[in-house]
Amino acid sequence: MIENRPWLTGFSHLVLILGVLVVALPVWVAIVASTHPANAFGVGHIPLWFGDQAFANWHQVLIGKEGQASQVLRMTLNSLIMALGITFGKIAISLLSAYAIVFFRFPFRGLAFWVIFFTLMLPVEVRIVPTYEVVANLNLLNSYTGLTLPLIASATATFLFRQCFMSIPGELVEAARIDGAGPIRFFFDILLPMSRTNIAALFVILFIYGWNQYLWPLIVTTDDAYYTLVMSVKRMLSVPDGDIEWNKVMVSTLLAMIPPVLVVIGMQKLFVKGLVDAEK
Amino acid sequence: MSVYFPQKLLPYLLLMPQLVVTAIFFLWPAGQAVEQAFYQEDAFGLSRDFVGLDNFTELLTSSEYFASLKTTMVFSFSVAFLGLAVALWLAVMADRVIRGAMVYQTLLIWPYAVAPALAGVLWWILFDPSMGPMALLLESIGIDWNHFVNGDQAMILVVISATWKQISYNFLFFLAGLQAIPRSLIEAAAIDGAGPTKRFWDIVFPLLSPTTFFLLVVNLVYAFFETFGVIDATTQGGPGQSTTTMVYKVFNDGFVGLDLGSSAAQSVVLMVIVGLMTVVQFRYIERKVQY
Amino acid sequence: MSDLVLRNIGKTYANGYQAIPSIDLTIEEGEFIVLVGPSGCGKSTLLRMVAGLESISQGDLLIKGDQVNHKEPAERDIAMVFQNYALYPHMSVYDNMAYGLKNRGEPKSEIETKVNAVAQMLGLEELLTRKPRQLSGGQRQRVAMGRAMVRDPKVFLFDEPLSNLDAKLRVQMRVEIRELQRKLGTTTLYVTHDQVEAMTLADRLVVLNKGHAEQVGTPMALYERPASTFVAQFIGSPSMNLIPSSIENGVLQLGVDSQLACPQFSTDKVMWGIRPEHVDIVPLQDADLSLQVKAVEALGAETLIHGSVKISEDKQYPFVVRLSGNHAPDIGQPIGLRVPQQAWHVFDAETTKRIEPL
Amino acid sequence: MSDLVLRNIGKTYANGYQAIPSIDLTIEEGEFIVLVGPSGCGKSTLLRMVAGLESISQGDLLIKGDQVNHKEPAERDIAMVFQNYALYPHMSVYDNMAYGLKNRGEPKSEIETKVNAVAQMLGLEELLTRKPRQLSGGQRQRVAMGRAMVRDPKVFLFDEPLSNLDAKLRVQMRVEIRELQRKLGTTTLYVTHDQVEAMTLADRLVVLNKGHAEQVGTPMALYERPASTFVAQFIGSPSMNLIPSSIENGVLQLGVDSQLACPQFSTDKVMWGIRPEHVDIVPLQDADLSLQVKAVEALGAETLIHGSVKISEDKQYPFVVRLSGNHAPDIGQPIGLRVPQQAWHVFDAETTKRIEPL
Amino acid sequence: ATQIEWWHAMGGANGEKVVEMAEAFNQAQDTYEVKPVYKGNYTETMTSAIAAFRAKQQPALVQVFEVGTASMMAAEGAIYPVYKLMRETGQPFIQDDYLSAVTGYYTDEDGNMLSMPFNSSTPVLYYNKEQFEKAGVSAPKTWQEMETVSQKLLDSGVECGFTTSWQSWIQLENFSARHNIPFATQANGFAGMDTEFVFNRPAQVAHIEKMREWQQNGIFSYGGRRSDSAPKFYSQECSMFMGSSAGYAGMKRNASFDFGVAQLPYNAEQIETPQNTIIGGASLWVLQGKSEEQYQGVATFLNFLSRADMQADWHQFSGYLPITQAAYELTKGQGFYAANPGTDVAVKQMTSVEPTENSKGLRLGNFVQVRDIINEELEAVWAGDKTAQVALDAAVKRGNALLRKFEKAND
Ligand SMILES: Nc1ncnc2c1ncn2[C@@H]1O[C@H](COP(=O)(O)OP(=O)(O)OP(=O)(O)O)[C@@H](O)[C@H]1O
Ligand SMILES: Nc1ncnc2c1ncn2[C@@H]1O[C@H](COP(=O)(O)OP(=O)(O)OP(=O)(O)O)[C@@H](O)[C@H]1O
Ligand SMILES: O=P(O)(O)OC[C@H](O)CO
Ligand SMILES: [Mg+2]
Ligand SMILES: [Mg+2]
Repeated sequence: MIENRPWLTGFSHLVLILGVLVVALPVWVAIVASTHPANAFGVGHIPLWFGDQAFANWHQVLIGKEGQASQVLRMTLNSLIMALGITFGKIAISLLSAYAIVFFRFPFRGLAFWVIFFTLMLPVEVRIVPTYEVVANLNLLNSYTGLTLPLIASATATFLFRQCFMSIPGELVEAARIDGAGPIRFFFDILLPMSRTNIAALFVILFIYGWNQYLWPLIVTTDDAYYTLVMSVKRMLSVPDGDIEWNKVMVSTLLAMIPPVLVVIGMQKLFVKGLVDAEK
Repeated sequence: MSVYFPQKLLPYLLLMPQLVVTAIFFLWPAGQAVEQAFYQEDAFGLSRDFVGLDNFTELLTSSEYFASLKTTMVFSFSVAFLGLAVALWLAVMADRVIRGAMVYQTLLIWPYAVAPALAGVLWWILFDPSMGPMALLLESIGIDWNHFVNGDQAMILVVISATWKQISYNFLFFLAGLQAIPRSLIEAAAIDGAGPTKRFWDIVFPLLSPTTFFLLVVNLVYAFFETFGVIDATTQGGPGQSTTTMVYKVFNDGFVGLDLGSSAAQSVVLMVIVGLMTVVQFRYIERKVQY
Repeated sequence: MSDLVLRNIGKTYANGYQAIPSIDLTIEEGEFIVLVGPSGCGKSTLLRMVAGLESISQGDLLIKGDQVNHKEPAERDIAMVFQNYALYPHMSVYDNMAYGLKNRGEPKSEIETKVNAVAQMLGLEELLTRKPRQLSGGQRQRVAMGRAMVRDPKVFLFDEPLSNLDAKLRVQMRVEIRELQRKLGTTTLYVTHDQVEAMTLADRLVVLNKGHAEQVGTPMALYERPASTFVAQFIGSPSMNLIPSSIENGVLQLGVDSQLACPQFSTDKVMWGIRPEHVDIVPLQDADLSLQVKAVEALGAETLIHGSVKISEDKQYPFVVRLSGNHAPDIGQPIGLRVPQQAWHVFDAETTKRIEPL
Repeated sequence: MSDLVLRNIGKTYANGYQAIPSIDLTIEEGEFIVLVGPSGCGKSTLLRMVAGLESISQGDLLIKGDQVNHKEPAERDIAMVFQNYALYPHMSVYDNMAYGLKNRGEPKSEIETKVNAVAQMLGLEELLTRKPRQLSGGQRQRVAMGRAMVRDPKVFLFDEPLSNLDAKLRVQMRVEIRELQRKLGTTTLYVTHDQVEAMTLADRLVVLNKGHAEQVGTPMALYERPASTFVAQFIGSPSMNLIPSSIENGVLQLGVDSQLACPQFSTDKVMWGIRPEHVDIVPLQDADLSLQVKAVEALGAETLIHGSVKISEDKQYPFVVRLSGNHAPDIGQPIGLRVPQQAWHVFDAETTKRIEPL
Repeated sequence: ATQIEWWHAMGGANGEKVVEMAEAFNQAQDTYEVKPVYKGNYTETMTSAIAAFRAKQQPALVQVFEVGTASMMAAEGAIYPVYKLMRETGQPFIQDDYLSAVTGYYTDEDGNMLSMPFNSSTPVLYYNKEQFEKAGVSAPKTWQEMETVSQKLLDSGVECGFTTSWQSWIQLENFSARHNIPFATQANGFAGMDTEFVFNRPAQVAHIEKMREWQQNGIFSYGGRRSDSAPKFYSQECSMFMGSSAGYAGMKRNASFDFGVAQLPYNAEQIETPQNTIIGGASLWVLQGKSEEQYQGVATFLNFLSRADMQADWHQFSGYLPITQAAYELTKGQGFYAANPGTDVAVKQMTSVEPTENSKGLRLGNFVQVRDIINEELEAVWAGDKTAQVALDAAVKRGNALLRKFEKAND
């Protein structure tokens, strides 16, 4: 306790509540907006309190027309496939490469690490045209492979695993060697189970990364069988000279936001632990 | 770790998938970008001329490019600063309250999950000069908000939108950092006669410096490279060029303007910057700041 | 006037756990008091209440006659040395020592004089510009001491200040702390769970057990006349040998064939005890007890013989004998022990309290 | 046949640092060998070479007569207990113990029998389903032992297995390890930097100093006849008192007014030594030496008197005396010491090697 | 059935309509199947198509906005001119059926139509009837009236007189056309690639300078590059809004007040009878590299789209211009204009006079980027950082550099 100043604690709560409110404001507006008719926005101000069109709006977006429900379902599924594909792909290749880098000494190890690390930062947007061409040449347009594989080439995960592996005591490796475990057994029996929290944290980070992609899917797909939720929001926004149907946009925004938010909150403990422990 | 497996071939096999993917989807396109930077080409790729360093000289003599460099700096440092300051402030408060820290964490953590493009949309409509509640609020206190005209306001808008997402991430690290500071240090300072504010600036803040520095780097990288979606969804670089960052410009010139040569040259410049940042970040992470 | 008075002090934590039911203690000026006890017995809690780092749930705390229950730590004029030293890692040694004075607003020149004086006393002059991480464990310990001393407080508080040091350094710093405290004459409250440290440092020892003060007294008093089996086992190493037995008609029934004449006691179910160093080895036929040898540890200067004493068919008790010099009894064989009556300790088997012959 | 032979073994690390120049050692079946020495002297390096965790730069390593220099650790039929135990944190105690057997492909039922047998021997039956983090330090230590034992290896290797435990537990586990090793009869190589542990555990001790074996022998041999000042100071606690002196014509010049008759030695510049426990206190007028008392530590069973012996105007040496029982000399006053000649140790001042009278 | 991919940029309700039209076509026959693919906004759609072409994954048909016309035309090896397609597939195709103001934009020097007009719009003036009534004014015809009307509106308590969307399109490109002055040399680029911008001539400068003044005193209020300023009108902050005729439907939905549509004002001191305005929106381009069968299908589909009933429906639904005379007549006959007053203003404004070489349209390379430049420079004017002259000079200079680049890349 150190000092007895109840007002300080009260003040802290106040600041935190304020912080929570400010952080929540945009989403509050989105939720509220999703309960109003389309023209509630044009006539002036964005409403700050609920309207009565919640059901109508959600209904319209989810099952408005014939076949639309299945389209929403399909987009959700695509978002999920893309997010999970990217997530598991990255985790898998990163685990292997981080394992190689941390637990082996071999020529060109430094080079390999730098090459991987270099990809950490340059986002797809910057190299989108040549990347698109490569994917097209490989005949991967309109495929889940094309959606996911190119985005797997980034090094965040490798880097985090490297940090995490480096904190594993060397004695464990030695104990395993004495127990007759070679590198493969060690990887599966010891390393993987020990990296659970880090894998979980990365799962969250990468899932969100994958789920939130929109430019890439927009470019590599031409088949609406591959559209994703985030794309659909973007699509409702680019209405040349037409009016943007904010109520529906907000419904879709919320729809696209719910799964990753659930993932973050659901895995909060593991996420925080894995993230913070690996970095420090 | 100074213990290694003796196998010689295995590590290459383990690295293979990552390297193959990197080579095909990163190095190859990057190589093409480098090549492209020396050519002038029409959009459809029907004809191309070798122009040597023209694309680069054009770039480096264009005031717009330097303007975007400056914009990038202002933007990145503002995002980093604001994000760190707010998150630290909240983390300090959360560290103080023994009860409920977890609840606050949950309530603060979720914006991390929101797509940058969606975050941009949300803030955009909040600040829309004619219908956004924030704009109206500002107007009611005498601030005429119009980010379509006012470049500084546009910058503020993109900074806020970009920062918003980052606060949760920073908050997590700061809270963990605060909780890792030994209680006894704070107690020693209390015995040494320092009140809560003084303790924060004399003891806590300096001790957080490794976390702060780490977050600074992460936030700068984020603001530099990953805010494309936010800018695209809010200001699209305007008004004027007041929110055109370098990454936005590469995309815009290349993908929207179809000036592939210049865009490729800009990619090359960015790659060099990334290379430098990689070195810096790597050095830092290898031997963390010591206090 | 007593320097530090704890009057019916108690602590109940926010979660309802009563760490300290009630303690009374009066400490005279310049006394060196050691609080000793096993982990979790409430030593730190008590110390931190004195420091003002933990609120006091009940009772009064008086420093030089003033009730300070509700004063901030900084206002109590105490100084504390923490187990991990709690040096500010980003400040130089000088700044670490000067920080408290600066906060008090003392003039720069005065601070300098004071810090330099203390640094010299502790041999830290050369180290003033270093950061804590550039110091060895012993040096850190000394800086922590210096930081406490420089403020010239009414009371020093130490919470296991030596437990992070290795054995050799611990012995050395122990001697230094004692010398310094003698020189400064500052009232000191010192927490440790190491009985050797406690014995060698204390003017008076307070043995804590589950938040109770089991016994308060000089180290020798506690060694020679421990008030309970708890104190008896805690003070002295190896621990006192204790064997449950009964006394009947002036005869101590120690088992199978050991019956020792003994004075009359008020109770008959007792714990009979003797320290390992008070036992002699004698030929089996002259022996009071017979010890089945299990292990022998020869340390050069002395030998520890671990074994067990059989009381009945199915009961035997571990028993240690400590002898000067080098001895090598055969493992697995019995040896004879003599247990002189003047070295006996007898405790009530039920209350565990010491009892004296009638 | 000798169980473990180190023939001219040496280690030079990749960075060019020569951690071990050359060591020869032959270990008989069932022997308990302790490697002891200060930090960084190469103990772990040597042990890890035996384990196969570190490549051998030179020489031969033979286990039961086979040269195993290039064998994988798992093929050497050794087991190792690490300082921090290196238990697999995500596996239960059972799985930790069974892992090596599983990797060998032993049938499930057999594994179960073996693990259960060892668990019973170590009192771990109740803990088999727990994870390491749910165990106390001593329990973890025991699991680490169990993991080593279950494989029934030819050689046990221990690298400071007790140094993470607190003092009481260390004493207890030390006795346990010794008993177990006796029971199993497995050849053991044990690394520690704690001399008490070394003395009490070893059949033979190897004292390492900068990668050299300074002396190899039984604990008592090393205590009684240390081969160098290094060994003399390392073995025994408190350390042997050492004073540089010169011998002239059968007289040991110990300073201001201490001259002791002594036998002839081959050298005249010597280090003269005596263990604290071999000194007696006598009235000043009968004394061989006079000790200025600085601090007295009464531990109940014994008393340590710290002080210094003056050699010349500007030179004095710290000196410790260890007495049985309770003594209370005045601090700051001189007391008289007697130093019996049969307890002397004399070393060549230059080579630091032990020298015997001519 | 032969698959035909059609990439378009129609989001929202228009997007659904596009899908409907394709469905209708697919229902009507079973030899071909048109697959509409939404590829983002205009720029995203165009660049996706180009990227796809480079990777040989292009669609047969793509919707490209008017700004991209020059880039498409210059890419001779990439496009399949519509007139040629129609001829070679033997589809009936009479160019004269189309409104000349529309086709003019998309024809080559020899008058051949290179792309198929689809959704063409033109800017008009929307005004708030209720506020006008209250202030006692009627829709301004000239820019001079614009000022006085606005002033009266302001006096009556309105916050701002007018706002505009698509500033380059309306305030410079159409402004130039309407006053019959060149926007660029070489007949706005129609006569050759060696064209240069000239929109920094006194007439345009004066107009922009005036707007700058208005921005300061509240008569004009800038609200964003595309149609982001529409809410200013919806919320009755501004009484007038200059925007695409295609915005009518949205206007209808969002405005809770009565509004009117009028022609774009002109500067009476510059010209007596104003010229026609030029079109915006997009046309459909056929890309090279597909099979004959597919082209057959594309041609059939284009013909289907041009049918009067299809066009009339699209026109009435979206507010885009009827691109054929027949569609216009049909709509009129259906009584649509009478029921929806103002919906024919755009057509009238477009067709009232014969286009001149200054009002036929624009054919300028790299124009997407030039639009960005103009946006940037104009924004500097509105913000008060630059004078009109300085800004337009800068825009011309930067724009010309891009023209030269385009010329170099495409010769
Ligand atoms: N903040 C707290 N809330 C609840 N219980 C506490 C708190 N701090 C300590 N305790 C409990 O109070 C008892 C005494 O703790 P204390 O730290 O004083 O022990 P200690 O004697 O210093 O032990 P050690 O030798 O391990 O430091 C312990 O049982 C502990 O678990
Ligand atoms: N991988 C290595 N590369 C280079 N030098 C090393 C390496 N490992 C150890 N050393 C050095 O070899 C020497 C012996 O190290 P070793 O670990 O064997 O010491 P130790 O006796 O076990 O010490 P401690 O008691 O501290 O464990 C040390 O000086 C150490 O710095
Ligand atoms: O919004 P639209 O479809 O009328 O098109 C507007 C023009 O493309 C602006 O250049
Ligand atoms: Mg404690
Ligand atoms: Mg070691």
